[in-house]
Amino acid sequence: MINKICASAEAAVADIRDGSTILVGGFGNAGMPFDLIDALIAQGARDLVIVSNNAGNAETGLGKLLKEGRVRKVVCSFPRQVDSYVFDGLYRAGKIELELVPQGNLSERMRAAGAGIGAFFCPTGVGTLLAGKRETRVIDGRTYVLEYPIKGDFAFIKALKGDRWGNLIYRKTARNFGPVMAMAAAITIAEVDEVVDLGALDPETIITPGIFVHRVVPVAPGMD
Amino acid sequence: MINKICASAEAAVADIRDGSTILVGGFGNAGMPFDLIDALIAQGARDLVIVSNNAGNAETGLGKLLKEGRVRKVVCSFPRQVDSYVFDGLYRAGKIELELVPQGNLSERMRAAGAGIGAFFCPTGVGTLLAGKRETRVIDGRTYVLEYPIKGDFAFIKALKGDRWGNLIYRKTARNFGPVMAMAAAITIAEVDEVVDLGALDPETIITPGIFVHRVVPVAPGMD
Amino acid sequence: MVDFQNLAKMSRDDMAARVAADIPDGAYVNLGIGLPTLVANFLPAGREIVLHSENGLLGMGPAPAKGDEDWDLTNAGKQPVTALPGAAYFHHADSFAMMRGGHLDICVLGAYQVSSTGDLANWHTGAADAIPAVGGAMDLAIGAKKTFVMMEHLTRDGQSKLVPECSYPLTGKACVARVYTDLAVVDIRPEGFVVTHIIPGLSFEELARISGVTLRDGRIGST
Amino acid sequence: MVDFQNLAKMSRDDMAARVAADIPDGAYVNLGIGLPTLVANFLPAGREIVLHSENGLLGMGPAPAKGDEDWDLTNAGKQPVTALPGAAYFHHADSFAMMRGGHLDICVLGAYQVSSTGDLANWHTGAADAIPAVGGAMDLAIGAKKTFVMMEHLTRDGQSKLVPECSYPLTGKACVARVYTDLAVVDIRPEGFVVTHIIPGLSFEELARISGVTLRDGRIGST
Repeated sequence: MINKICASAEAAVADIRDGSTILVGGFGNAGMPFDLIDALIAQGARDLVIVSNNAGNAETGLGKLLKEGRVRKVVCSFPRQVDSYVFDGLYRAGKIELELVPQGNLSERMRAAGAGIGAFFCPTGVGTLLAGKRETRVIDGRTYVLEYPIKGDFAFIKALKGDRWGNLIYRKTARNFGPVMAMAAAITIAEVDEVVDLGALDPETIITPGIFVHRVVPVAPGMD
Repeated sequence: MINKICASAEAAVADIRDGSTILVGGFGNAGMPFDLIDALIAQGARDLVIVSNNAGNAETGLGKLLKEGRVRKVVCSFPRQVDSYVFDGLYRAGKIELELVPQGNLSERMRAAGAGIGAFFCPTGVGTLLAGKRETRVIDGRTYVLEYPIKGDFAFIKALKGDRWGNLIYRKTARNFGPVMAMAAAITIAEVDEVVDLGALDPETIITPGIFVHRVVPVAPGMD
Repeated sequence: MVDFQNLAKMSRDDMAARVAADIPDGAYVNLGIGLPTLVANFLPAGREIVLHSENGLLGMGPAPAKGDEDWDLTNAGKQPVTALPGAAYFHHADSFAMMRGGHLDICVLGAYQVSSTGDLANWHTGAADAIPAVGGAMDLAIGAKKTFVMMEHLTRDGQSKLVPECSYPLTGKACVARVYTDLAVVDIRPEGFVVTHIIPGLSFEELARISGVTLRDGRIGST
Repeated sequence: MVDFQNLAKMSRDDMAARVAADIPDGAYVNLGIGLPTLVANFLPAGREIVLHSENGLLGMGPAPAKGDEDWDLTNAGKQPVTALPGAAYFHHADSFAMMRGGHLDICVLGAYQVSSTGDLANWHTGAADAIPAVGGAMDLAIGAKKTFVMMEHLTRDGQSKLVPECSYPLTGKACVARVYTDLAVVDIRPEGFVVTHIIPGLSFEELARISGVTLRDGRIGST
């Protein structure tokens, strides 16, 4: 029988090793898997690469993980927030590496990882600092830059409901990076507000089919 | 006010010119936009390029369009069906061009068109006849072949319900190519079993957001 | 000599209203964070304009009433918004496919500089100690059918933000179609900056001098 | 000399049952059209195996009862199927992302030929007048974590379908992990064809002679 439900966030993150690349969902706090991040903080893995849209708010979630000095590198589109002082301080002190990626490239590169694409010619960032020394090519009169997939050892995402096969639905714009990160990681862990019976989710409305999800952790809704 | 509802299939296809490339949804008969194809047959455009998974069944739908000699080229993954005798005859007589594309490349190339990707390194077809003389590249030890987008002047798709903004939901595996083709065409025309009021579709469960859809044609369900 | 202090410069709301007036019925539009967000407050009555938010929403509505905030329903600036009837949610790759695939009609962005070839600089001052952040700006700049810029005409210390060539790091090359400032509306055309509107009290010559770049007069009635 | 006519060759159902027995609990599996479709009838009780259909379904169930067919719910062979509790529908690009992105554990395909390096030929005989058709075969061949082939060992005129090098056009290179025939089960390993099972009444030497290719004996207890 397939049963992807984990008893706890602690159990779900127990096998994460030092040096892992972890894709972390959320756009600001919406869709941020706080319980999984807290479990990771308790778990102790270090030297992590975090791929997420932002670089943490205040001293919760990613901000706390950063503050504890556990992150070697952040791959994100928008580290600078009103309350991203933990990242800002580490960055200015040269204590953390930053790979800044346009938001669309971030999502498309993870989708490419999930879809088996080796690399793709991308219209965003051409002629900018962020294209760096990447290969470019003119196709049909337009210049593109070659971008490579971003794969995760793990993905941490947050969904509204999940079942024991790992099927997920999300809530409003908290969906954001969840479905894309789920595709792009070797092991995807979803925290959900509610575990429902198999068959309770309408097959027409499942957003992330269970094949992309390996562990489902029920968390107390609204406890973040 | 936005109102993408067309009075008839005839009105929806009236501006299709000779030589157009039309993406036609459906996998076999499931999701096949028969009313739009019939309207196109009546409309008269010739020298068409049809991109679809199959090349018509018997003498209905695409089979009929082919029989009337209106198609210059078919781009598809699986022309050969038990009842694809119209295509088979044209092909053997050298009266139609065939670009055979692996099914995953067909869908991914249309997605690329819809997502602004200039080209992508693809794992499918490497070392086969269908890779032809395409550029190849080894990335991380694996060989890929470079594939380009497939764009349509029009897409014909079939959905279950649509609203005046063009939002669509589908039915079961009749969804198939619909959402991908909707992204990939300059003008996407959806035939739907039912037009519903704006707001009647749950925003969580809309599969094709209206931005990808330009015309919605109500058709009689089950009349195919 | 123009009395710059007493000029009837457009307010931020005036600028937003002018941008809004140029958005046609039925347009799909993304409003960047900052100044462009104001445009939503001035969309003309009788036009149905569908707002896109990069974090996965089409059909974005106004801010909720106080107390009705839902923190799972936010805009690109992470502020609570609402969803109109007809709205749809989708994931990030689909959202950026809408931008990058050329499906949006218009996006409106703030800027540090716009060049005469339509290059845009709006993400990074290049300062050594700045924390760089780009978000969706580069995707929006090159993705929408038309990119509009909304910005003050001059920096705080009086430098023109219309430039022959951007000195700040670029967001996108040759991507800006039109610039709305507090002094003028300026199209970017193959021939360069073309002024289509100037605020009352400011002459074309004065605008050109302030701007410090070659301007062409494209106002209706000008020759 | 083996009495080939009277050999207890595996039936198509026997082959399907043997493949099914090797699919572990919890596996995500795609069964190609034709012979592999039979595997669905023999999935071992007590294992939960999720079937993927390329046309946009995970959690495919058995054929519906006569009269209950829904022609909007079909498999890759366009035959009516059902959806199990836990099933999900998705579009073609997502469906092929599942294959091409390496998310399926196993796919089972028919074949004309399999080479000793695991090359697969199953889409085209190369005959001049044939209508070529590939469908999802090339995507499946290279996408799943393991590709199994199910085929008769010999062609109708007695030619081995295990070959040093495919003479038919390839579906994929170095993609086959294991071949189930009516005579044997043969793994493809770095050292070539390795036989792990032979039907009763047929010796390894006889199988090797019939196959006309170099085989290694990898049966438990063989040396």
